[in-house]
Amino acid sequence: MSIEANEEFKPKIVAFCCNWCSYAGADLAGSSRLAYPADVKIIRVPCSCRVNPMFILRAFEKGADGVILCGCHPGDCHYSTGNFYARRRMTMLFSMLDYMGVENGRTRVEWVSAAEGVKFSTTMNEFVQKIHSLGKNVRLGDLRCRN
Amino acid sequence: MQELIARAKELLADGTVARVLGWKAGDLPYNPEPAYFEKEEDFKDFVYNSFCGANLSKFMIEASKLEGKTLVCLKPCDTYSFNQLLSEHRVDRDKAYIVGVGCKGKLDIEKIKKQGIKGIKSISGAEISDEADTLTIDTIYGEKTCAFSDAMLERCHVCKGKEHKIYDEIIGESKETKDAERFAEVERIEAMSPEEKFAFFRKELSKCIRCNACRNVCPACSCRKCVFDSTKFDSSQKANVDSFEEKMFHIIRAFHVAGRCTDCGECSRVCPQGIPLHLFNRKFIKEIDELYGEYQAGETVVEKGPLTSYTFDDVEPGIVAERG
Amino acid sequence: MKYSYYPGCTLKNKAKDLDAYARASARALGFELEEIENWQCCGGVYPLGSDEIATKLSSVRVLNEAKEKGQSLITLCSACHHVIKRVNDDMKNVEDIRTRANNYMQLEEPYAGETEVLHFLEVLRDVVGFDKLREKVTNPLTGKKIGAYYGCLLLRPGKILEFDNPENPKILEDFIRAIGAEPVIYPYRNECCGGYISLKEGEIAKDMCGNIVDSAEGFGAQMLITACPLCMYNLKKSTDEALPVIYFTELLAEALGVKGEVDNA
Amino acid sequence: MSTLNNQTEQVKEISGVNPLKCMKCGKCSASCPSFNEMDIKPHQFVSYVQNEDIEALVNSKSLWKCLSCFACVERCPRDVKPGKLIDAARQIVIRQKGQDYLSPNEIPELLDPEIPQQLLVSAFRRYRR
Amino acid sequence: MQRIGVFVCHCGTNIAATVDVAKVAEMALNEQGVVHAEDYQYMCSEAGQAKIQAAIKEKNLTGIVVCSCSPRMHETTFREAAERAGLNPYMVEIANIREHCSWIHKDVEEATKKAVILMRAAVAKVNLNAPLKPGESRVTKRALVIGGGIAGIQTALDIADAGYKVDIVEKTPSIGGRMSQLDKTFPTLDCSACILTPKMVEVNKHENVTIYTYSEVEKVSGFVGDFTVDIRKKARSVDMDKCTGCGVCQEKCPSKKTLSEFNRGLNTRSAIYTPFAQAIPNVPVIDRDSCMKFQTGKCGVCSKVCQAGAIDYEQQDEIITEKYGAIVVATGFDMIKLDNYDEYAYSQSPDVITSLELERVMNAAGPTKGHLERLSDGKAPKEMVFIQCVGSRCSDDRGKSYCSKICCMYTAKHAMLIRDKYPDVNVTVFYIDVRTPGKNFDEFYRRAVEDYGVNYIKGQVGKVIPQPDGKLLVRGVDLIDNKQILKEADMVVLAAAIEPNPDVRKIATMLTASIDTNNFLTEAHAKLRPVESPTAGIFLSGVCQGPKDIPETVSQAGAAAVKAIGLLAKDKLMTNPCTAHSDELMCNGCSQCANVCPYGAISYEVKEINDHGVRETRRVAVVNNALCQGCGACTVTCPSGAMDLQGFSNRQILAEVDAICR
Repeated sequence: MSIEANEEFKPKIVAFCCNWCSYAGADLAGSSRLAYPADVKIIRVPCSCRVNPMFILRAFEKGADGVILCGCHPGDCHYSTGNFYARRRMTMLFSMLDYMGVENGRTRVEWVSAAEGVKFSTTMNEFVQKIHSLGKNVRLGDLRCRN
Repeated sequence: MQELIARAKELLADGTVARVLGWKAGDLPYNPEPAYFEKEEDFKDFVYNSFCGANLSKFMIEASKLEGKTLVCLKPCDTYSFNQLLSEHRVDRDKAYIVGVGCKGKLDIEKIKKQGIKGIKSISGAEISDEADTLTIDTIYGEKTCAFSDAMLERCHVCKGKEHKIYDEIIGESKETKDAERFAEVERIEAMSPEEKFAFFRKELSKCIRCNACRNVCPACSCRKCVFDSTKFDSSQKANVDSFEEKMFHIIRAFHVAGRCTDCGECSRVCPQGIPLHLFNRKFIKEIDELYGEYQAGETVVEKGPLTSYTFDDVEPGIVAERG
Repeated sequence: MKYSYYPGCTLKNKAKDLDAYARASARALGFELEEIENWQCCGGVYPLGSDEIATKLSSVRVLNEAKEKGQSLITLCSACHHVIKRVNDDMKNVEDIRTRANNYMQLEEPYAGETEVLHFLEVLRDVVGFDKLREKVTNPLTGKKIGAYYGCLLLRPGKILEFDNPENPKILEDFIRAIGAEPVIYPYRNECCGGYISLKEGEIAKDMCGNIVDSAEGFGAQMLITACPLCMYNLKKSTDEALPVIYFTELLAEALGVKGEVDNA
Repeated sequence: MSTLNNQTEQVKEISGVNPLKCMKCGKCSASCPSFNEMDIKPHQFVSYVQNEDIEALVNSKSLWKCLSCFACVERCPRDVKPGKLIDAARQIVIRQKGQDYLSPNEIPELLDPEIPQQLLVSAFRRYRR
Repeated sequence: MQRIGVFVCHCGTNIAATVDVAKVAEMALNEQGVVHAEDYQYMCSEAGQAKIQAAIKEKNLTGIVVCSCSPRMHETTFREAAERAGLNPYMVEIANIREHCSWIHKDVEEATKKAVILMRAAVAKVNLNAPLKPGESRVTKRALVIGGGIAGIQTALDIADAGYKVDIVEKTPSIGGRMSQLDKTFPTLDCSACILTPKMVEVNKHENVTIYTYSEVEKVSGFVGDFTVDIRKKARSVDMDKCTGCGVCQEKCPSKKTLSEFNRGLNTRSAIYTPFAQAIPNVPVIDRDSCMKFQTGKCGVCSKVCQAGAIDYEQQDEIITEKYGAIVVATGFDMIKLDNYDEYAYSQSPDVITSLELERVMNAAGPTKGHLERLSDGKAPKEMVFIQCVGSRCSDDRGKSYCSKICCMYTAKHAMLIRDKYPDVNVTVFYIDVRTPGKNFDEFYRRAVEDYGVNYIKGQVGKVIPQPDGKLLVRGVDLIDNKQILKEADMVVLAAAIEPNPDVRKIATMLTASIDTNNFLTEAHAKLRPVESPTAGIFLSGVCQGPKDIPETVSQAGAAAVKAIGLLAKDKLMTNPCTAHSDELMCNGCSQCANVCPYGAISYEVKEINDHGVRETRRVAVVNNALCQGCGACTVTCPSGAMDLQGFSNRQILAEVDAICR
């Protein structure tokens, strides 16, 4: 049961947060001083539906080890329906990545409301831990047509 | 074929249509290519046989902008593409005179060549009129035979049916050639370990030369300007500066046609490197069927597709990780 | 339904009754108690120190045996229940304890709190159901006014024991109703009897039990029931036979008409 | 064998309690059935740890009067768990050799025929290494 | 090529203690386009803003990055500052190095590294920013107030007096709220009804106010200045126009067993009822769940006795749809449930009551007609014990983490009133702290102790022990005397924590207004914008925002009204210019974007396009900027990337991704 510490692996993690709920949730985590690793960097988008799969793939291409998308809870979207579309799009993208043999823990969608500072922080802690357990992103960076 | 030619000439003559979109014979016995026929004499090269796999519906995007109607020959599976384009306002129904042409399965010359048949001079049994189960191939090395179904395109083995989904008239008979499960190949890959999956796709995709044949032939991939050619995403082709599109082209292409792809199989048919590109699209089709309900793009003209609609109770993206 | 069963030391000796009546009742109610082989003493008290590992291992062993058999683990003695349930919670939720205990145990598959620990009363409430129990009662104890004495160990800490509302429990009262008697609710039923302090400070425990007994009698109880041999010992020292203290299983066996089986055995 | 400061850390570590969470409401002392027997009261335990006066705690009578009944733990509105602090202090005492509060020699005179094993086992665990 | 200035804020020590701000500024100079970088104590201060403006002018800056607190806090501040210096406000980007960095990290090196990266991402984005110009939208000159308690009444009155139309939506059959349930009010001890009733009457007869009682907000759409709200007017079963309020129906109603909500369940009411005598409107409702006519079909007594013929069993719920420019939330509070505090024997003894129940007991219109008596046996108490902080200031999940703020004062009030009216009753208060900040508040509390002899004991109560003789044994502690106290009492009063009305979560969701972990609505700025929600056009009045007493509630209600009036007074609002835009040269005209647009902002035009010299007639998407709210759903649906979002363009987001992953 001995677990060896992953030596100085500092994952790069991109978190897309919708402006209305999740970004505010992250702010609440901040003002409540709920720590999560500095590896997580947040990009503010108006809505989870603004996130194009291209953004996620681009992040991986540029060396990200994990990408997480946070939005309002289904039904609570500031724009009513944005997160419903995001949900289907991300399901499709994740399923394709999984199909191509990319570890499915590297991508995640979590709904975090403006009141859920605690959830934001725990989610980020969990996600970073997960990325730690997966280690450096090799496959996505390596998924090229030409070798 | 003669009935088709006769009817086409007749419609040209009475001014119903201004041109005919069909296939003309190529330089080899097995490579007919899409062509317009506007005058009586053009028809000497007109051909319709089991090598006419090309889906002509995409040509109707440009044809819709031309003066007058275009007679277009569509096989049953091509009509799905036409419907989908109609749903997306890309073609004009009023500019098309659709002749549903009969289809009994289309042939894949690569499959014939794989059986060691080379130096082909002519092939009989590929004419659409006969019921031949066997192809007789005259080669410079003598006569060879090959079972029709062994030479069939992959997509014909999972044929969607012999019905034309949209047409003005039908000429010729069609046959359902389905003899395999549509998703069997996808399931085989799904059952692999992540390492095997990764190795499989890496092997296949490493063959890609980015010739864009798949993109050019795909009826769903018909953007005026492809995102991979535009500056909007910093993703345009810049010679070897960025390997982004090389890595991700196929994922994004599959994503862009998800919910719109009719599974016509043209991408795999035209790939000069023989990459089974349809496996990407079919994976999405399978997911959509399983997660959001059975859906066949192009079955009818619809407003919203699966990725432009939703339900409150849709599964969460986490399902992908949960089912392992 | 078959359950793993952990009786604990006292039930093998001074509190044989508690055990025997429970087994007979279980049979009558149609579930089976399969005693864990070679169980060891739970230690009587839960080791509170967050660095204590060795003192928790005997509980882990029992829990793991039940897990391997794929059974829930039933306890009867309040102290054993308290210790085993809390150790199980540690194994489930405290990573440090889980890792270290598993390092000691060298199990084929690490134990991570998978076993469900149930007190006999919880089985009556949640599996059998008090309504069903009422139907099986052949000898209702009509007219008896009974005070339930819970003590500390079954109830607190409420978040871990998850046994009942720790400040206003009702499982024993519901039990008393199910066997046809009338429960007497009195505020001292979850106050401490003095516990292990009675060994060296008998007088303190006696005072505490005095309060409990007075309160119960004040509200009209004619008898107290308990699930804990130590509570019973302490309570008995403070009452003068006027208010008998007995194990709840004895009443259960009586109501189910199987008491004779045990007494004559 | 250990400095005062070290002992404070030890108590915090063994108990897993952060005494700074205490808001000094006294609900622990209001709940304690042994309150009157104790020289240092439950709420004071928290202050003593805060003030790093472990010496007084380990010498207090209260260590041996606490019943581990968890009433203070259950009711503490700040999740401080005074009962765990008391036990940690007790651990510090009994983990030092010869500091047991109960020796086997005194057992015979404490016995009575009705004593359940549980009582002896429990007392041994709480009072001895 | 942009000329970018980077401004790093210390936020006092909020940022500077964990992030090496000078280093962030220094690193900024290495970034593309950055020609100026500096750090300063408080960038949001006048002096800080002046620095930004000076740099814009001196260095001809075309873009600004402020590394500071969340953009939700000061983005507007900095945009306005930039605008005053002649820079387009949308050339400003914020790197959030406080909430997302300094406040959650401890290690200075690590936090500084992260701050640098966040700065880079913002710089990368600004490099691609383009000046944007907001559009305009109209303002509907009508306000909605949700909740008809004292907060809602005061807000509505103030807005109405300023000449704007206001609608109040109240869930219960009458306006009045919690204040109508109180007996006397501190610190002056006026009778609550005497000061509230005139206000209720005033708001009721105000020509600019419409009151919808027994109604709930069902759906909210739209945005600041132009909300559309569906209000469900629940079927009252009584015709409001015909009813004269004579009260005969209530007298004759045979079903009188329903617990009275108004009297906190201490007595019962009829199935057809007005909650209290001064109710406005003075029109009863039929509670269909307890009405025999509705439950069994047999009865109809009220209809028979009603001279006015106002009873209407067939009445249906009605949906009223109305447009509003501003919405004020005034949903108030309730006491927490005491299920988690059984050590105080609330559920075991009828003589253990909450303070709000005591208000009803003390009130002349209450269940005991104002006589102080035990609810178990009607006997007059001799010993009363008050327990403070029941469920307040708890860090566990049994109670609330906050101080409920009003309990210290009302307990002093109760103690004083009891000692005044019943001098033979001893009153003991167990408290942790006595908190009386407020004008004349501490004096009030001291009067209770000094003039009325109320016995204040510092220490909590551990358990309330009902005795066989019906008395309550209170076991508490006196921390000053270091003694455990056993006190026999006849009644125990619990100062239970207050919590926001449970409905507020649903309402906040409809309004997309932020709400905190305790279900209090979040203000836009804790100090500077305390009555505004971060969601534009939503204002907060009363306890829905945080615990407060009546004077504070009334002042906040007025403040919320002023903010709403400020909005309604405008004819037009600037709209968010971060809207979608379609590049018609690339558009396929495929309609997929319109399929996902929640606002119907995308339409199609068939028009002639000049595509690099080639003229062609095509179907292309056109975005209506007044309708587009900028969610971006269309941009991802568009396969060619013709549709992009201004202010959050594909290239801008990709630049941020690149900068973070660099």
